[in-house]
Amino acid sequence: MDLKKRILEIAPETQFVEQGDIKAIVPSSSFYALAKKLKEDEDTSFDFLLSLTGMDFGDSLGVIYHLESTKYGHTCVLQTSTTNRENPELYSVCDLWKTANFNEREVYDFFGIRFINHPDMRRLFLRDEWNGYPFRKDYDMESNPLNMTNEVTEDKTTELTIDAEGKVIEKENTLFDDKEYVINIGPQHPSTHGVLRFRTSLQGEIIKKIEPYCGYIHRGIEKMNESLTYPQTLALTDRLDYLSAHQNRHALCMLIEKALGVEIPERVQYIRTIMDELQRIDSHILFYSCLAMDMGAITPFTYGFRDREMILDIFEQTTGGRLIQNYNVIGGVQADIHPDFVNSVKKFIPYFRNILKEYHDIFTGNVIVHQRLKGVGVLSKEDAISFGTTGGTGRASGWACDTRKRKPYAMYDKVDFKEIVYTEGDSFARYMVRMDEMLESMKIIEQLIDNIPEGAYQVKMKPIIKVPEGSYFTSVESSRGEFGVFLESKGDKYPYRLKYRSTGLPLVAAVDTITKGGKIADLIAIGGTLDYVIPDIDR
Amino acid sequence: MNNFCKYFDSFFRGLKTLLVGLKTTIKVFFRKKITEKYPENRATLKISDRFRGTLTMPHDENNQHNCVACGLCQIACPNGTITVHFETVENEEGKKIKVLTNYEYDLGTCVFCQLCVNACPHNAITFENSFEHAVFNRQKLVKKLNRDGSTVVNKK
Amino acid sequence: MFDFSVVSSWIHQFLTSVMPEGLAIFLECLVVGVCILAAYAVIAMILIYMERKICAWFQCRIGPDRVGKFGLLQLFADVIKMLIKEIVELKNTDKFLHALAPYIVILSSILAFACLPINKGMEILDFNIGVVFLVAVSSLGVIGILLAGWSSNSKYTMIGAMRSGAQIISYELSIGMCLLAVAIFTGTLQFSEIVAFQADGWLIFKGHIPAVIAFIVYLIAGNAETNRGPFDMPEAESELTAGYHTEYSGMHFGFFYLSEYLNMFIIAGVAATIFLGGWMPLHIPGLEGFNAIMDYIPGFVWFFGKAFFVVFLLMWMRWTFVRLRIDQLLKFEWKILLPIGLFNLVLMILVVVFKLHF
Amino acid sequence: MGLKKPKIKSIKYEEFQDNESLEKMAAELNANGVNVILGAVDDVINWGRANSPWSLTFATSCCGIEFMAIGAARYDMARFGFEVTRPSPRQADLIMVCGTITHRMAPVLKRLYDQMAEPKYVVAVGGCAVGGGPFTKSYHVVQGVDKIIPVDVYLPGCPPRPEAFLYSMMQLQRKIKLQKFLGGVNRKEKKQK
Amino acid sequence: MNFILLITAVLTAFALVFAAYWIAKLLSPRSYNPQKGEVYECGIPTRGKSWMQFRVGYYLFAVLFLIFDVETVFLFPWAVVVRDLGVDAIISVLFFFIVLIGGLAYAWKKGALTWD
Repeated sequence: MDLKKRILEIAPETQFVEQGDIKAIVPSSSFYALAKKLKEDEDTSFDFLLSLTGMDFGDSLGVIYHLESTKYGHTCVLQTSTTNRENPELYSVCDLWKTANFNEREVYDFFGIRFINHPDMRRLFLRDEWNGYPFRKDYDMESNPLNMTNEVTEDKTTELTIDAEGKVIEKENTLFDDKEYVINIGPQHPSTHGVLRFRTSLQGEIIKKIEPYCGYIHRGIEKMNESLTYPQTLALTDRLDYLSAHQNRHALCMLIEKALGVEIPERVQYIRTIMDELQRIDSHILFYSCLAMDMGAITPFTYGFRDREMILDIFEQTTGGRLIQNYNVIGGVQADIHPDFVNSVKKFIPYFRNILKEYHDIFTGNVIVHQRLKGVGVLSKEDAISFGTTGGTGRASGWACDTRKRKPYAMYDKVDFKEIVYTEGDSFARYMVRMDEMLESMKIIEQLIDNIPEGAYQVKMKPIIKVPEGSYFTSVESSRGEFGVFLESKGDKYPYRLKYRSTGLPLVAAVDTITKGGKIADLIAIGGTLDYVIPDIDR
Repeated sequence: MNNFCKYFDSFFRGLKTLLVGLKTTIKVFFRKKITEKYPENRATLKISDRFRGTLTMPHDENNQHNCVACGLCQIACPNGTITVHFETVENEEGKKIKVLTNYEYDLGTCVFCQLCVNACPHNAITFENSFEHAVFNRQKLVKKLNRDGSTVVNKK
Repeated sequence: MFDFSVVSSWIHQFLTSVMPEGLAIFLECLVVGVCILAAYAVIAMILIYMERKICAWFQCRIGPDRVGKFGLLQLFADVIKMLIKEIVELKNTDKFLHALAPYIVILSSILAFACLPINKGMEILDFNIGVVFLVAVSSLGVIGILLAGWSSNSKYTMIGAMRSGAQIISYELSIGMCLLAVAIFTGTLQFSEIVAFQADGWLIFKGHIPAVIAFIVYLIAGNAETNRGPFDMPEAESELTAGYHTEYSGMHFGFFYLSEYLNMFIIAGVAATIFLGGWMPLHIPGLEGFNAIMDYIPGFVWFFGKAFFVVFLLMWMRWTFVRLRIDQLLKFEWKILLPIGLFNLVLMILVVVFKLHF
Repeated sequence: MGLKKPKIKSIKYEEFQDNESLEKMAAELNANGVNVILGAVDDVINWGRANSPWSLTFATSCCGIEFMAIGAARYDMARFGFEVTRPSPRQADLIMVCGTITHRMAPVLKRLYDQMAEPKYVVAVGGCAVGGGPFTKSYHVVQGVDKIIPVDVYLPGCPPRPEAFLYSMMQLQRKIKLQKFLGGVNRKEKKQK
Repeated sequence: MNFILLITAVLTAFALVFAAYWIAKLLSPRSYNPQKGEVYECGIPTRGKSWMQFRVGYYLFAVLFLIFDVETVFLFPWAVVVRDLGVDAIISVLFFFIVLIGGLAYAWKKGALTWD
């Protein structure tokens, strides 16, 4: 099927740009109809909105959509924009893809684009009284000094709808009414894994509604990137999702290398793959530990950390960092692997295989754990795709969404491993996906570790790196889902816009759906099994 | 009746898993502990050579370093941790050269990304692995890396 | 076996001989009060130290070892710190009830503590309805917890208090069932007599199957009574931050902390008394030499030995299991423990009536 | 009167960083002289306080993971008696600010700090808390927590290693041991209307 | 004597809490700020009142407890003498027991023991 032709059939004014990835520029008036068609038509069926990026083009404000079909695997990039900078309005697609809800709020927050028919047009990351929209190019960085007054949380929200005459009107929606027993879980709470805040409406112990509030660790990384050179932007990727530091950096390096057309030596590919998998094991051990701690078992938590230290030792030996490694660089890796690296990895794997049984004995098999996790927090496959909850969460719901299989990179198409998919979609399945993935990761490492080819560990790059004009997108499978990087370059040494597809934002967006009707304790268990990392959500 | 059987079956099964858990913990109870005793082990503590604890400027026995105050590290740094203070003097041949006066390094904001070390053409700076830096006063974290009275190594 | 009542009656006689009786009794009461406090404090410290060390060993670490030799002084440091910590004054609370809650919690645990027969003749409160009294005072504690949670006027404490109310009263039943089984077996409700009954064999041996079941059920229910993991719902850290005592600071919080440990000791002490023979030494029929040696070990050593053994069991449970969910917790009590308790009661009656015990 | 040097097991006084600031603080405190008996009581109280700083479970980002690591088996902060982390600020003695504080989080942190019971301490952990770290150019990051709450110990690193955490705690212990509790730390503020 | 000791124990308990409270009051530092006395709720000002009606599933258990506890209290005096009375004792409380177990079974069947 010719996608271009299909798009032109539906929206004839569409233009195509072929700098970097092919992009279809759609006029805002016909955009919604096109999106709906593309999603619902049997032969296109773009049911997965991978990424939604706000853009300031200078003269106009716009949004870039990365769509993907889970059925056929094909992708397309759409762009739409409006030239009205005073009062920009676009049509919302959050009824087509649930994940768009939070993403559009993010775009509103950063660019001020208001989405018509979006039920909840509030800021997502910044405080309600924030002045201006920070990601616009003309934003004054000094316009918002530190505000130390306690935040007042509104219970009302606005929606833009179109009335019968085609005029845009504002409507008020209520989030929580006065009679509801609303309790804040977070930002400072031991089991929100950071500074996420859930406003939870309770009926006794039972959760009626949850409203997640993000932004307590919004650090403006994407905006900062616009004033950093490419090598400097790398430093910030590690701090996004610090438990997939390697993978995140791998994604950005891969993207820049792809854009520059640099050929990466095989040795580097091997090293990167092994490191990615080690990082994945590290992250999953931490997942196990934290889940155990959230559920009140501190002993498994220390077991997890005990074994995790061995991976950190391996990391530190080679990369010089424990949590944040700064290892991948554009064109290779920072330093060659340590002479002991292969040995220590080979020592670790059999040890860990053995100790994993102990994990299962104390935690997985336990009847209380089964009671707490089985059948709790079920996410259906349709919801998983619609929310875009990639990674372990998606795979637990029966969606085979592993980027390593779908769009192989580095060495993943040359190694043999199984994609772990469960169909239950409950907390226990989410937990088991991760436990089983550790075994697969070890299998991958075992296949590679003995065959690391000789060669250079770095390609010499120019002192000043300039990426050719165009837009690029790459994604890797990070520890908790598909981590994508979108780059819009104007040919400078600074990126024009660098956007990360957060792995955690869809998870948080799905929390309300998953927990509805559960109890407070379920929320904690669900939060633990969703395994989000807050700095990755807030960026 | 079936329900009854199920009730008892699940009860004993559950009991068994609990006992397995108890067995696991008691095994660990008698196992060797893995705790490292910092600070008692300060003398024997092994840290990887590549660990980045703080930026230093190595000086040789004549109190000389390699820094020519070119400022590349300052440019490479993503968040302004390094400030190179220099003065311009004329050398014997009458050429104006930069001489380092104060290599100011703010340990407090350093992110240990290694870009400065990569950027340095003369290997004048490097990371070392000391980590005991906690202080009571923020100003103490702003360090001068070149020693007093040090000079540049003359490269012939 | 050494009888402590000899000492106490000697003191009483000596004092009445030098002063009027009223004054003598007053002085004695003072001494008793000081003794209770001292024992209470020392046991709490031992327990907290023990908990920290044992928990560390279960978790592959070594626990406190830098404050004093082997970290023995750690607890003193904690107590000093807590004593001089500010007690925060809150707005919008029920001030009277807020201040009252720690009193009730401590009162409940001290009264229950005073019931324990530590040695022969060394029980402080020895009523002929001792068992019922113990049940009564130990359930006073829940009032303290409810008050603490309710008066703080915070949503977390409120939920914590609600949970603990439901939890403690539910598990109270199982404890009652176990104690009832013991009462049926021994035919008395007085602790000293229950211990005396076990002179020729501990209850857990004499009463075989029903006694063992009662012992295990009692341990589980007791653990739940003291709000300790896996039943630490009311203060579930990862759910309700600090649960019902979220708003308490300094020593007020310290009392909740203290009473939690003391309650654990009381549960262990009662278990030791009624199932493991209290201060009675271990006797094996037929081995006279062995029995004679056992008799040389003083009774309170036996008592504390047994009690701390039970404490270890409780800690072992605490540091192995995952916390239950509140509805599962109640389900566990009402659908598993209570039927077992009732069944066990019937079993015990049959054993007693048909003289099937040893 | 010479400086009473706070002692920490296994590390000599001279080997610690930043003794100058500590001595300066001690000199200010001792300006009025110390009563011998009060001094002895003070020592006991300070010993107690120094050996039992319970921290608030407060972590915003990366450093929090390393904070968890010192609680776990390998570094085991329980050895020092630090392992009791309280989730409620009422019961905590110290906040370890592990991670970036953003503009939205700043009032929350301030509120938590305000709600803590005296005496209370703050350790700024990691580059972000010390001075903004990698995010010095960001529009939404507080450039160092000392802008909003008083900080007692600064611990640089991104993130610091677990040993460095322990080191910073020992530094804090030194500071606590040197303070004058009676008549110093236990000041009684008057209620303001 | 027992009652004097009981009162001693009660007074001891009160003395302990009272003394500790006053030591804290006398020695502890004190500071005031507008936010200190407010409710802690993860660092965010609380919404509405905490003392408001909310549905509790615990209530049912309290009622059930009441029934069972009263019954067990009746059983205690009987328990002391069961050894002497022998088989007669069993028969005499059999009815009582059946009611007790029947009550539990009924509550179970009705779903009162399961949280919705």
